[in-house]
Amino acid sequence: MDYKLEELLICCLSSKLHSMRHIAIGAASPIPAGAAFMAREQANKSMHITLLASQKHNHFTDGSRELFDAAAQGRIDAFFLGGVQIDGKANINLIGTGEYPNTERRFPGSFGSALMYYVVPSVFLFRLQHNRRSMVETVDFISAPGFSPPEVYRPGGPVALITNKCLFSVDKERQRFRLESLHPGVTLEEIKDLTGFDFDHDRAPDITQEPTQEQLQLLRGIIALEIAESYPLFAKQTFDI
Amino acid sequence: MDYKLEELLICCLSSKLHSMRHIAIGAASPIPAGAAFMAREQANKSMHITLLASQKHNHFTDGSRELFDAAAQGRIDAFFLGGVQIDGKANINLIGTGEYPNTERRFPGSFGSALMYYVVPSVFLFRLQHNRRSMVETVDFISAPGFSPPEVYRPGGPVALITNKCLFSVDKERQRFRLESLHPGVTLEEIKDLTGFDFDHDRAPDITQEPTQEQLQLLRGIIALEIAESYPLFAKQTFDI
Amino acid sequence: MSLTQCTITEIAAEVANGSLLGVPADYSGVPMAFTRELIRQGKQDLDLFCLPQSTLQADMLIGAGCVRSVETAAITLGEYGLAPCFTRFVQEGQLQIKDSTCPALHAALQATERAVPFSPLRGLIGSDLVKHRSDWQIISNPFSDDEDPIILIPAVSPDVSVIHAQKADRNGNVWIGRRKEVATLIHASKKNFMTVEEIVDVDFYDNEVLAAGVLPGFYIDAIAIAENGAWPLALGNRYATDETHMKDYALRAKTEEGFQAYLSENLKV
Amino acid sequence: MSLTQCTITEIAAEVANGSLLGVPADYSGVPMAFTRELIRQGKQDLDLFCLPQSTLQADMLIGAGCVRSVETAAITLGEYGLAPCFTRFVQEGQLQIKDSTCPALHAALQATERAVPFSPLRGLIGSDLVKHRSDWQIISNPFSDDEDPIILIPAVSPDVSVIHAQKADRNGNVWIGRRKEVATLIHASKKNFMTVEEIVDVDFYDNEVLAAGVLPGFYIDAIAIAENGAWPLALGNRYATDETHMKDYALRAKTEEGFQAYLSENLKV
Repeated sequence: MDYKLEELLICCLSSKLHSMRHIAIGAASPIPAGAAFMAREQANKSMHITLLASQKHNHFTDGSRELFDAAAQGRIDAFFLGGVQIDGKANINLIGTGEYPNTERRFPGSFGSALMYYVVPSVFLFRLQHNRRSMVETVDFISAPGFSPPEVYRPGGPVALITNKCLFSVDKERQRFRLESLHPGVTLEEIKDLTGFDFDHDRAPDITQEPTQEQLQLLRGIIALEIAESYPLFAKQTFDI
Repeated sequence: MDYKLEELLICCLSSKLHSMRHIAIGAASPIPAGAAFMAREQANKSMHITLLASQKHNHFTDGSRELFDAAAQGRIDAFFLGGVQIDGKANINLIGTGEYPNTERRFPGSFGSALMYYVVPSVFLFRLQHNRRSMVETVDFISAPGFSPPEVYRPGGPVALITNKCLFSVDKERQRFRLESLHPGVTLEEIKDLTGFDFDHDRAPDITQEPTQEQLQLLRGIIALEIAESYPLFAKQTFDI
Repeated sequence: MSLTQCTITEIAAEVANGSLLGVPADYSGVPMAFTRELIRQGKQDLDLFCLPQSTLQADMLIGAGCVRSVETAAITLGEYGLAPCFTRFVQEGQLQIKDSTCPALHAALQATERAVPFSPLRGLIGSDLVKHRSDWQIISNPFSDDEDPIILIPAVSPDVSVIHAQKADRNGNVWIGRRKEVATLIHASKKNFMTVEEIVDVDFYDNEVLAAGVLPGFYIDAIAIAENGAWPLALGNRYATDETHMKDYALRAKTEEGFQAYLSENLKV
Repeated sequence: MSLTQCTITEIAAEVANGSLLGVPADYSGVPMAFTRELIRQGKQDLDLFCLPQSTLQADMLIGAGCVRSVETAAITLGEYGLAPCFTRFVQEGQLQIKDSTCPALHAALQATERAVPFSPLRGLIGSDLVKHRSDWQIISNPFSDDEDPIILIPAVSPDVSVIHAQKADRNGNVWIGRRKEVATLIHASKKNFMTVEEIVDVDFYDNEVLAAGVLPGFYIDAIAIAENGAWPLALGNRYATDETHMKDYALRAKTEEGFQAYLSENLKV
């Protein structure tokens, strides 16, 4: 079957979202948006999806603080965070590389990560460039930490990390990533080469399930249109609409 | 000239409000409402009046906390507070008489007084039954204190007390009331008899200025109609509309 | 998101004895039909949290013996006078009263809204309210070099809040207009139910002008239709207070017997 | 209450060098016409407070040398890529950056909104953001018996905030719809100006549905008309982002020369 990497990632993420009641998706997150729409179509019609970049899919009426308030109230089950760097302790860096504050390479900033990562029960990390510059042993700047000591209020945290090469799950006890599946065509050796941190894995890891025909039809049809409302450039590149 | 006590009080209060930019008026305050409308008509057309009991004259859109927020921000220049008891230190009691909590006579409660009295620069106290049960040496319960020690954040506080018998001003230095004027027909002796606290006064106090013909016309015309929107029973009794 | 419709009977059944019940002010949409159903169901030991005050709703619940405690800035019938049952119960020592002040009640819910354990608040220091509130704390402002005492109000989260509004849409969103304190109460409560005059077959979000006054449906567990659901109180500019009824209530509820007679007449289905 | 009308030139003149300027997010109505006027007037040493992030507005002000410091959760052109001047200035050490996170920026203004010296906030502990913010404090939650560290964010009050909106009415009230963060910023600021697409000869309060989305005029010092005042950014559902222009900007502003050429073309009156 012919599909794009983005389509694989959307379908892979989507399978983790079936039980969510309310999923929120921040700026610059077209793949998570697609995954949420897919999960709603396939598994849970009453799921509520908040797309912050959208007008149609954003029901907040109390201003832009309402996302953070609702998340802190425990009303948002899943959220997605990227990272310029992500390290083996699931710390994320959205600020830049090099020494702070005059980083060598500066990125936009930490956005809401320093609250959302703490309070949303299921935070999915994503990074489409899996290499040793992004998957590092220790991030140069912790926008938000992966784990917190027991005295810190933290009902939420990371549950998975998806990249262009593989899917990691998060072992909360061991505070480590575990390789869950390799995307089709990727080898364990390749992941080890591309990853700056240690992770757990089976000797022969699973392969990420490929999108089904039904999924691709949904994706290229109604879901592509939903995505296009908020992410027109992405939709054009990926779905040619 | 023939006028009612309520009309005298409205006109008397009104003269103190000419310089206010924004006056807010709480529940159960038809006389302050009339005074504010009069001041706007006579002195300051750009004055903003917030009547909480009104829909038309209430421009708040952030819920009922906005009054308190706007007051704390210093955006409300004048407010009015009643009191079951008011004492010589300008302490007000809106809770009831007797020992708290099972007061002998219970009244509704302290409303917003325990913030408003601290933050609004000009708070006018009013009480239409001037007698030794309401004007006491020491209140049975301090809903909000008249004065605060210097370390307490307090940009606002009382500036005057108007009753059915007289007008007191507040001497902030001495933290005492000063008799400003006697309502027509009232004597200093009568005030002394009816007042449970000590106050300063001239040997021959002024007489409260009577409403002018112009004021009565305004009051019984457009202002009565404005008052009636929020206080229909009061408007009926006072203006027969 | 979709509408979950229910009945007033079902909403009242969700209010367990001993619950902390969120209670709106007279201007916020008072669910009086639901309140009468609570009394019919013989609820006990309710704790009321008023935002920031209550009128007939608290007074009737108190008079009917449903209430253990009330946290409020005031209870009053407004132009119709003192709240007769509240006054009688407090004077007779039959009601636990947690006297507060409007901004403190807002602050307690705003803390829960942001899921923080407290909100600081100005004012209050030197008020006797503080003496009787062991749950409030005074700290020294840590950002000031000078002595600067400030009150911290702890977060409060009602177990259930119920509000009456004009309209819900087919997807369970409710139009509350300018009455944003309703949103604060709902955000801060563990369970939320609304009663509405009507459910209309539109999506409020299709119109940005309407959307500005909407409470999103995902905060609301279920919605019941209750025509004239605020009666005898007013509802926005949809209907006015039933003045005759309120005067009658204010008079009759002054005595226990009068109140009971009022109840038996007005609790009929 | 009445409308005080002015011009963009007058608004910019009210922004003194060294002011703390409130800056809205891309979805809140960015006053780009005003921003270009600030650059024309050669403002210096502005401190920007972004609620909670900024886009072209901060980037242009930074590139034009108007800015001393920025407090923000992010500066980005969104789908058009990194904010080129911001990135360059930070990397070259020419800009003081106070990195924050969205809810902390809201919390700082909400403290001012309630006139309290700080707001508590969850999260943040263990983030390197805290290391670089000596103005934030960690205290032990006084309501907890267990160890429970919590961050206090101090109140911030911008000297001036300027927002662009669709409409004002004849009495100076502005319709902001669901964009309530605009209200938070305005409530917390010492002076406030709005630019609007048009002033309409009605009173928004005559219609309760409109009223639900209104920012009351008494918070606003003056209002200027600026047609297409958010261009090249979008304004609600009134007009979309000028994509060609944004792509062009993102490309040209990558170099100092390219940015200066862009400026000289786009600052013409």
